[in-house]
Amino acid sequence: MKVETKSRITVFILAALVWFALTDIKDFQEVIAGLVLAAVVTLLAGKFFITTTKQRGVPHRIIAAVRYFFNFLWEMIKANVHVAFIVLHPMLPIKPGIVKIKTKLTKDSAITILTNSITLTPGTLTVDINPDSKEIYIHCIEVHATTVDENTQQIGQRFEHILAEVFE
Amino acid sequence: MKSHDGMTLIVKTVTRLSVWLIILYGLYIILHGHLTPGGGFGGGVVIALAFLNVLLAFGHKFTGEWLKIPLLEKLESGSTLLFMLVGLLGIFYAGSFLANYIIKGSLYHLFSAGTIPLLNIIIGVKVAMSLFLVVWVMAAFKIEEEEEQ
Amino acid sequence: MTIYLMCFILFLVGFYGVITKRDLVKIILSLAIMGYSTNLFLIIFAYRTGAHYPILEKGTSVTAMVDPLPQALVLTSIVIELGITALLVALAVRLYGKYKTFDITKIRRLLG
Amino acid sequence: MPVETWLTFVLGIMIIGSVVALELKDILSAIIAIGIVGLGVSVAFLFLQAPDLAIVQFLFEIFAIIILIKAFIKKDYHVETPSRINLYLSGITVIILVVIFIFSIPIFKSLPVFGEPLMTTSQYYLDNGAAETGAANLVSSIILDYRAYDTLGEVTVLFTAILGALTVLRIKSRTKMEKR
Repeated sequence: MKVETKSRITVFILAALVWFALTDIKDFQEVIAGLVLAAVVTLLAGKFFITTTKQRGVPHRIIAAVRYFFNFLWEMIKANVHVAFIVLHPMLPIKPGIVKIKTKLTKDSAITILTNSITLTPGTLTVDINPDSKEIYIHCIEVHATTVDENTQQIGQRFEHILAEVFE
Repeated sequence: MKSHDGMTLIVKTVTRLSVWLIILYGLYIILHGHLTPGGGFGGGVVIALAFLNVLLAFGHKFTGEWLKIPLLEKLESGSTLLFMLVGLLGIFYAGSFLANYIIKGSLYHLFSAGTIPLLNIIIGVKVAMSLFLVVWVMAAFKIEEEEEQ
Repeated sequence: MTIYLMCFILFLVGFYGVITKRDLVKIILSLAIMGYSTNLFLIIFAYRTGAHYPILEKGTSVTAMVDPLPQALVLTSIVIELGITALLVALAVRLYGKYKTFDITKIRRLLG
Repeated sequence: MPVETWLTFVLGIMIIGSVVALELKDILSAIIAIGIVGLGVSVAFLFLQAPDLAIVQFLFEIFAIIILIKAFIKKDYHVETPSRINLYLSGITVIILVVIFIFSIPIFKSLPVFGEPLMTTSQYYLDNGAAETGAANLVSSIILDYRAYDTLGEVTVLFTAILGALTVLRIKSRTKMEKR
């Protein structure tokens, strides 16, 4: 199956589901209108949704996504405690700076989720991204390492390996 | 990267994944204009904002290939004509201009209120197209200016 | 009564901007302010104390409703205002492209 | 709390926002301050039981801000300090406007009190609107059924305004034509 067809079918199903969630499903008029409008949306904006093919099957990816969610929550709690410790510390031991990390992810959505996760965890903030060389610039509240590889190990690797299973 | 080539990868990805949802919501507001708050004006702006989202995120060239601007211009002028046509049909069927000549249906259902949903759709198309075209032409004007300098 | 007067103050602020400002952008903004105050005044004028919004709902019967006629008029007025703002912005951008300034006194002088 | 208190509060914020928008030197701050006024109008519509208008005002305000920012933000915009004559003229204008305001108070006193409108025509629409047009939203039944002719005029005005904007932006200036 071509990627565009797959994308359009996915958008059609999702649009119909959203429409049924918005309206009363017992009314047959709403169902007809929902199907027609889902078709309109599919024709108009259906081809953007999926642009690349994934290697693994859908169930495996869903399980990986759930695992990623809990992993992300755990990292978030750790980072929150860390930043709270820094803020409450009387000496305020911060060492801010901008670091560069490299990522091995290739898909756009994976990079987007990675950068958003880095921004959401307290203490780190994505500043800019270079899509050609896969480099992400991050503002850190506490810089430990100076080389690119060490920073990648500390900041990026936490999320990267599960994201690779979800999206690659 | 030039300014009219769009924004970073993150903005592009989020736009790509969410534009269908915004358009669907705009259509929902237009179609339920006679039952809930909203209607052609509000829903039209939502659709125009969805197109504008793509224009800001992906840049001028990509949007031009996606949306077929001459078709939008024809829709923009055509919807005014269509509004008048619906009104003129009222003369033949009910005796006065813009009379409500379609069967009313029962209250609180989607297919009710005669010509009102029809006119709502026409107004929604009109508002969406005209507002998007203004921003489109403004962006084109800006690019021309930059190229001259 | 106080609300009517405050609405009128808002209108007068816009009026002040149209008269005294020499800047095209500020004049467009003042016109927008005048439009807002007029719309708001019409709706304030239509309000009935303790009334319901003019949309019927399934299963409820409401006797007192707000006046829907000014609401319909203001709905069209808002749209026209945006169209006029777009037209004025287009004119201002054009004038800037020709004279490289937003100052209307200078534009008048350049016209000769 | 009664509606009047909330409305007074919102209107106070809007007046402050409009004065700030007119007096600020920076263009981006001025446009954001005009956003305060427009969104304040939207909130006031919600308090006044007009959800239709609140939605439309909110969306159109956002669109207007986008247009203004997109058009004006990259121009090298600087405001010259006004000369002394201009300051005197603004002072005189303020005095005249205050005088107008004081003299207009009796007119506002003669209007119906807030909360008790006359509603001579619209009572008919409220009583018979749902039965005659079949629409639950009575505002929509007025703009598209009872007063659809007004809406046709409005669509024409919008069409003309947008056409004017498109024409003004697309026309090539004379100097550019000569260059080519």
